[in-house]
Amino acid sequence: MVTLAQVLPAIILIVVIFALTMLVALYSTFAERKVAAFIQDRVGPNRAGPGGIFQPLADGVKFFMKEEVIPVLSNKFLFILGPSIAITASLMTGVVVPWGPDITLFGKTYPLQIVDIEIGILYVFAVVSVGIYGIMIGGWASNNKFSLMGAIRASSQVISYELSMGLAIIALIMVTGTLSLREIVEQQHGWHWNILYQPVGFILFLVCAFAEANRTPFDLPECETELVGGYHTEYSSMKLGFYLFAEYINMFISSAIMSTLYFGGYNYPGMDAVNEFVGPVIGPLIGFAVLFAKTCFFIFFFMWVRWTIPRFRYDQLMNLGWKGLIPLGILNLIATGAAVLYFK
Amino acid sequence: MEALTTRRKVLEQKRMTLLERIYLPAIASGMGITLRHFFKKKATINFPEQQRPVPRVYRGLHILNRDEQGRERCTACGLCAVACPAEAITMEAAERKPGEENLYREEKYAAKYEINMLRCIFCGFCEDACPKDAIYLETTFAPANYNRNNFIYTKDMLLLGAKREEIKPPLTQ
Amino acid sequence: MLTSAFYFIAFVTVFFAVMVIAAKNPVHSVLYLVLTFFGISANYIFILDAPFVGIVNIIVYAGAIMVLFLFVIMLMNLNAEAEHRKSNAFLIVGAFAGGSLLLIVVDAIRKVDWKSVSGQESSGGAIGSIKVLGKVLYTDYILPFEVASVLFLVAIVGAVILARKEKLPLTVGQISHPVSES
Amino acid sequence: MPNIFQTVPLIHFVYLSALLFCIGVVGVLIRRNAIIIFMSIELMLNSVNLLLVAFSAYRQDPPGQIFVFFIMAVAAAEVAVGLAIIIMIYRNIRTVDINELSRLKG
Repeated sequence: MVTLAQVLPAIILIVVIFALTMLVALYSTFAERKVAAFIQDRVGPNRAGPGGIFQPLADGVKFFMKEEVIPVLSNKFLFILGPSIAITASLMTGVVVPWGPDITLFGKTYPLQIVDIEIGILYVFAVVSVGIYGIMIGGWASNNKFSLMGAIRASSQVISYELSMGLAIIALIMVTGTLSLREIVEQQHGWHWNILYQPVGFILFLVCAFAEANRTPFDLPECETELVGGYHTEYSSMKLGFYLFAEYINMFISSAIMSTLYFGGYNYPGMDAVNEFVGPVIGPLIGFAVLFAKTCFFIFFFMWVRWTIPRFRYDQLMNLGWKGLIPLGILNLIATGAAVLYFK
Repeated sequence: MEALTTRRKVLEQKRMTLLERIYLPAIASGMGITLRHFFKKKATINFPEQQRPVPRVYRGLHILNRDEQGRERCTACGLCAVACPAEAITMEAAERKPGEENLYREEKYAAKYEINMLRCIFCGFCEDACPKDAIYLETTFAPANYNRNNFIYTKDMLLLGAKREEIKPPLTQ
Repeated sequence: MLTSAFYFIAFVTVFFAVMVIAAKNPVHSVLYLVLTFFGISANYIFILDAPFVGIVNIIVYAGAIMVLFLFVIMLMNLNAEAEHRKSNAFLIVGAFAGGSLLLIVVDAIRKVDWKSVSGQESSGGAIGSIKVLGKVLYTDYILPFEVASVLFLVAIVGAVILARKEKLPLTVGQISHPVSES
Repeated sequence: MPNIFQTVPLIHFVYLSALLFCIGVVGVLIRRNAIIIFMSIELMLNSVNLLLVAFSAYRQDPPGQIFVFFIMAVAAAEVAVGLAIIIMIYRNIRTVDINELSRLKG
């Protein structure tokens, strides 16, 4: 049977990663406001604590204290279920990401990954596709036309862009020959980052990640000018907070997955020499810090794009997805296949 | 038609070229612009600590003036209230009793004088209307408050030398 | 532990399956069906050691097919009132027919000599892994695979043609809106 | 890990999938909403999938799982076309009640 000593490292890792995810999501809201302010020549929130560092806590407290409104004609159970599914699904994605190389503590080696499943990428896909239900259920249960429109837009957008994302990933898999995220990272040791082999695939993946995370320029499901608040129009208090939180967690996880798939994850040039120098405890932590830095860069990139590019129109979104990205993905697939055949 | 100015820009709506249709160069240049703004000097003034200087003729909070001997100048004639476009000023007149000559300059004075600062538009018409040079607009302004009632400034807040909360921005010459 | 897990998952799956046909509101039906599929996928992943099939089941059924159902129901606004309940007699007859079918199937299952079918020892190699499945799929079953892709193409074209709004000549009482073809 | 194939007999999977199949059949018989009937059919397809995977796992025989993919592919294609048909029906007669469809009779 499984003993506590065997599960304990895994449980600690799960708690740490969940806490980290929540913390990053919390501070992403702060970073978003700061980035927006800086790009617009303002300074952003700077009152709560030094430099506004406690602003997310203040926001969180405000969310908890706000009045909870549940529309009379809504479906109460589904109304509560919606945000719960959204946040659960986005938290579950982080499970398969390898956060660092194996770490050696007290003479034992532990992996810095909660589970290494053979089909890690597919798992991510499955969880993301379940996440749509959070939006659809919430939007429908609100019994509000704007919410319903937002929900339908969100799901059709996610389904359409999942296709081209899948095509981008298939091309990547042709290069790597495995679906396990850990193996993909191990293959990119040193400078062999997949971005060098799959630049088009990366751009495809990046655009689709924006669409999947409902970020500008593809934030049609919640665009204020047309749909009030989109699928979360009727939500208030912490349930609204859950939806917003889920969005930021999605952004964090997709940034982490992007760094893992295309930018070498926790690998960095000269890694072996550094590892020999600092030993098996600090080395993995540096690897983790490198992955975290890459992830933070992508989170910044998400925000940077948000405050630069205006929102697409709905028909433009669908045109881009079906007539632009999917053919491009297929071409990329064919080219990659030919290259793999030729070089083997 | 002949163009009236040279500022007019003719918008050409032709089909986009392939390079324009893949959006990426345009997106990259746009992101360059926003990144440049990221490092620009911020236009924000951190209000309570830093303040924007105001000119000497700035029309801020009102003050009820006194004469050289410290007597109130206001005679409660009501011209300021009549002139006020926002109807922010109310007053009640009273007659000066014997022995109060050191307080009020003339036989009639304002027993109550109130300005609702939420109604006031700081136009300065009251200052123009006053025949006794009793009301002036200072270069200070009222701080925020949690209660609407606290914005009704009574006479003891308005009189010169009265203790009142106000924000004094630096003056330009 | 896995044994009781199987019975638990089986019970939950059957319960949700019953709720699919018992729920009044079509949206609830869809959600119960999603849960049923999760139960079946859990069987694949945890009990039958076929994680790939399980994950693909979630992606395809829960992620795509059921979302389509939800889509259609939400867009057409088919709420519970749309359906008049059938008479009780009809329900009983339906349940009776289903029950008899179950009895027949169960009886047939009991007659089979399972010793000749089951009892294969696990050879250790996970047959549910992508390596094994991929090899079989792309060698022995390459022709059906290609045929399936053609089937998909046909289905896409067929669905688009069927669901497209036709530009009919205007009849009385019909609201026309300019159809912009891109 | 205790071998599940020894503790749970294959016949239990067969019973489970038979039960699911019959629930699907009952759903087709007693419901009148075309979409729910469609969903019942999906349920029946899934019960067959379960059976195929169970046999494949117990007999250590991969083609069973390959068939599951083909069934999924066919089901996806079927749903796309079927829902398109339901939308067409709804557009024409403003209902998805199959009893109303008997109007199609000559």
